[in-house]
Amino acid sequence: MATIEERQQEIISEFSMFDDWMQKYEYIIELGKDLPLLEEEKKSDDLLIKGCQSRVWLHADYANDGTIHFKADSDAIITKGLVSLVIRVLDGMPAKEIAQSDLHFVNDIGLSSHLSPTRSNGLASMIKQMKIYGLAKM
Amino acid sequence: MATIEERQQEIISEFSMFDDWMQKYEYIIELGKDLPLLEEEKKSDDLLIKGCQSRVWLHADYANDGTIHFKADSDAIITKGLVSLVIRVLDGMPAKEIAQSDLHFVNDIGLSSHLSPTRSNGLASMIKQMKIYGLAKM
Amino acid sequence: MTTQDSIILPKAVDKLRDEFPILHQEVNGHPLVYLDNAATSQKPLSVVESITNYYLGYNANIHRGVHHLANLATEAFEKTRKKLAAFLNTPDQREIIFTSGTTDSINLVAQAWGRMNVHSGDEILVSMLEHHSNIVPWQMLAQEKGAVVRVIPITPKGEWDLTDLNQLVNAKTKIIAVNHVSNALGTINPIEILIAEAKKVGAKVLIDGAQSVVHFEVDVKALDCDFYCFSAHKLYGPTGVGVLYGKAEVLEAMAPYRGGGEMIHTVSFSGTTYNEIPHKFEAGTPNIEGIIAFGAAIDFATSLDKDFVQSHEHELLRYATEKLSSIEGLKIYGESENKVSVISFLVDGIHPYDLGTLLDHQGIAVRTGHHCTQPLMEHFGIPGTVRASFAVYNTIEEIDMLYNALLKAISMLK
Amino acid sequence: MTTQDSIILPKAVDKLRDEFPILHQEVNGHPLVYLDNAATSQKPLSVVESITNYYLGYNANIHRGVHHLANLATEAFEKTRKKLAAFLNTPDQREIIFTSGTTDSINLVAQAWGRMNVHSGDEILVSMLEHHSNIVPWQMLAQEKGAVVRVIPITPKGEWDLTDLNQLVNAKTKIIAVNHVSNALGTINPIEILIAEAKKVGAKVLIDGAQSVVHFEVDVKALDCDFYCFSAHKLYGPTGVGVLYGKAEVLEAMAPYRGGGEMIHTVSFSGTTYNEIPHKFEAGTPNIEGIIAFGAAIDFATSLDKDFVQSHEHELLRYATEKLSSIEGLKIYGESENKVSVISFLVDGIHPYDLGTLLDHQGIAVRTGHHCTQPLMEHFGIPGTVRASFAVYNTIEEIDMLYNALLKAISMLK
Ligand SMILES: Cc1ncc(COP(=O)(O)O)c(C=O)c1O
Ligand SMILES: Cc1ncc(COP(=O)(O)O)c(C=O)c1O
Repeated sequence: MATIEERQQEIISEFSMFDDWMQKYEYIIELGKDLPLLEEEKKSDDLLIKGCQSRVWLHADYANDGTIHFKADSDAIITKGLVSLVIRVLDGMPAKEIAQSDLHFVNDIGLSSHLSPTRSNGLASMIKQMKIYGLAKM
Repeated sequence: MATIEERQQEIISEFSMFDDWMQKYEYIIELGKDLPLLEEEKKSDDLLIKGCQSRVWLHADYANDGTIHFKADSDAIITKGLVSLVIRVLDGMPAKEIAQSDLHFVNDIGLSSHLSPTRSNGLASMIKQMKIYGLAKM
Repeated sequence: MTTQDSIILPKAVDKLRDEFPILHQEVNGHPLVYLDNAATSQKPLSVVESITNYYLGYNANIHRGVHHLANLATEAFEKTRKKLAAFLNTPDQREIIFTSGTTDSINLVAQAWGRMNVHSGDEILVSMLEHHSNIVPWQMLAQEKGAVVRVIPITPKGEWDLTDLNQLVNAKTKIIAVNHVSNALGTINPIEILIAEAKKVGAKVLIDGAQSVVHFEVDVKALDCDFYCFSAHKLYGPTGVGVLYGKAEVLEAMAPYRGGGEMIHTVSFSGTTYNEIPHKFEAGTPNIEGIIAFGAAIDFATSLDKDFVQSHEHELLRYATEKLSSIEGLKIYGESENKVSVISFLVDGIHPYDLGTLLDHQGIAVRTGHHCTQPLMEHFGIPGTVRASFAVYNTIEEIDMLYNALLKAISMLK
Repeated sequence: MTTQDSIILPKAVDKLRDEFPILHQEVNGHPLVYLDNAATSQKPLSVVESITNYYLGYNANIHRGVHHLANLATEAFEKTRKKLAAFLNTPDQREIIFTSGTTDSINLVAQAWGRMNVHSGDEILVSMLEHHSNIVPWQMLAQEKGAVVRVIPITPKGEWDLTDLNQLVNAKTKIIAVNHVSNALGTINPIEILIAEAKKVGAKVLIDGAQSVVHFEVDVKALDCDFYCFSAHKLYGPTGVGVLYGKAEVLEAMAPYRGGGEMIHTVSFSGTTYNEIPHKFEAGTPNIEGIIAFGAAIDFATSLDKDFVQSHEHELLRYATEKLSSIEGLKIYGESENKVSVISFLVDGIHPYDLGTLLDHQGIAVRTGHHCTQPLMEHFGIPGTVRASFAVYNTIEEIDMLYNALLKAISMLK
């Protein structure tokens, strides 16, 4: 199975093929549209991660082998696309690795503004929450 | 009797003979020293005009002819010297003229910083108080 | 600027833009189109220069100084108070209190006036259009005192619904706190009606003018409100400075707010006496730099031709409304006839954050989200809007760029 | 700067003075000698430039923005928080709260912490050396709550008299609020003793660091105080900005202070929830410009060689004390061995205002008056002092100029 780092490199190389921001966003939007990540009835308030801008619902399943499986969704499509990339990177990884991960790919693919903790969007809060889930089972 | 304006012009022409600020201040300090304007026991709190920097005691006597006679003192010698100049200008003048007076001479003799209402020294407050006395009898 | 000139709008605007170097830059490879003016305005060179002049020439702490620099700084500082008194048309400079912003001004009143005058069962009236800064301070006061915050409802157009005014303003009403202009929708509110109504029951009125003063002239004496407040940073001035206008007799009867240097007359451990207004409410070293620069901002604002500002902003609003309305699925929130140059909108099925992000990548700076008016967004049942807010230095071409960028963003997101 | 360099003090200081253009001017025909640094420090070019860069390059409202300028501004703003955390040596940035100054910081604690935790009969301990800003907020709180303000007395040298410490700090003591360095006398106070004593009785400790941080390093974690505060403007930074450091768990348990934008999580008329620290205490648009420039000021302060600052300031103090002591009738107030570079003095029979005026006419800027420490002046039975306060950019020659100007002033006044 690919490591967190390998998965990030995969995404980075995928994005390196795009010439401009427009193509990148088109791809992210497509990812966001393609992936209805969470059933409507699961979007309960206790799964809700509130950013000032977009909301994210995050669901975590702990497996017996110490790995964590995530499902998530967002009301904003760009956030949703990015969410699907983050899930792709962290889903099914061991708790400890999730807790210690450095999700540099969002920066590397040129979308750093979505990751900055000073931005009030849901993505940054979601990544933080995923690490907390990881920490809890370390 | 000289008018307020004439008295001010007199002072201005006196001061025009000094070459530099040092001579001006020496003269003012001399005026301050020469003139013990108020007896110690008269420096009561109800006559006190508080500036942040120097304190002024001001005593006003209303004469029957509608004029006002002032006595004043200050704990700072420069203020005291200036106080004596102001008294020289306003003492014994009719209430109305006092209320409406424009004491430009402090500016004209190059000591404007003592007159500015934003300076927290007693002189500016004293002049204000003298005008209030004038206003009260207009 | 004569009326003649103001007909040749584009020329006048071009000249104006020279005063704002920040506008002449590229963002993400596109020319910057700054349409986030309701959040904060850009600053003309004269304001920036006044800051530089202060720090390079006469920086000093004020009021208590006996030296030359302190005198210069004090005079420049107090000159702003004088300018603001003229700007708001009060003859009494003591009615101008410097704060750190609109939010600070409102909190000052809610605490220093409110805690003395609002009691259990009393009512505080706000409107559904208020900014959080004009809601939360009153909720905090109401909670402490057991008072009630009541809310003026709105019509679908985003205007106050004053049908039940007689009931909303009643004998229990102690203060009415409403904005002059809604920051989320742009509605210009008929505050005169409320002020008149307040008088009938002896309630005080605070007007949040954060969004009004940059668009039109305000005369606090003609309005006859008790308090009026706004921030410098939305009026070409620096951040960290605000104003609270208050009627002298009301201010004089108020308890102090912050304790400290400057606001006292005498301090002793056996008892402290407070300074006169306005100093009673200005504890500690003020934002000297900011207040001096605020003076330059007021100078700039008053140097603009009033007719030009009105007609140009009106034209921007009209044109933008026309263009945006032509976009399928786009809904404008706030459709009053009385609006400043602000347009809030949503596009069917598209989240405002997505739109904002894709506009930013095309150089267009708009604000998205709840605009600190969550109750209003909740009322409309929406997560937020995209808000384009225009200043006098914006151009018709920039609205075309907004329009084109919007079409592109929508085509990507749909 | 190496230790080698710092031996050649004059050269190093000359170089430093190039960063402060304001110092190179004439006042009343004399070169300016700025010795009013305890009132406010001058600002290096880098601080002024950071303001210009902000307004000409990336001015925008922060936190809630989705556009490029807002991102740049938010990042620069939050970077200052990070710098301040490092400056005070806390690993937790949430413990850094931006205020409008020391006065505002103290009022915040007196209200948001004090109103919840101080009750009738409780004691608040301050010292005779406090600035009004660290007296009046506690008097206001005590008055509201029926609490008592007690005062640490001082020795004739101007140091705390801790003889009755066991009695002053007792089971009723809820908070001790004292300054690290006295602004009127320059005394460096042994706050460690009080902090240790406070722990024994479970009292909180607030340190007013307005006068300390510019002179020596402060480590809030080593001190283990609950609150520490200071103003940017006395540390090479702009006016209108201050810091409140607070222990996270103490801040978290506190009620909010000002209500408004940013400090909330959700607002609704049925109930409002507050944001996490630090934002809970930062309502409204902050002083974005000032906080960004504060970052540049911190950079400047930390770029100075610590040994150089200490040895140069020590030399200025030593030399000035020696020269001034030689003047007949001159009495220095504050004679602790532990002092920063501040000298307060009076000359027999001469009012400080007269001295200050005549010094100003010779280009020397000093502060005269009560220095917002009226209880201390009352204690000494004097109307005020003349205070010369030295910064790292002052020179030995300037002290000679002060000395000569003083002699002249005295000869005129005697
Ligand atoms: C010891 C001390 N505390 C508090 C203050 C108040 O600081 P600010 O006026 O910046 O709020 C000062 C500044 O004069 C001070 O020296
Ligand atoms: C209507 C209104 N009120 C209050 C505020 C708060 O102003 P500030 O953040 O400058 O305190 C704003 C600014 O966003 C506003 O638009």
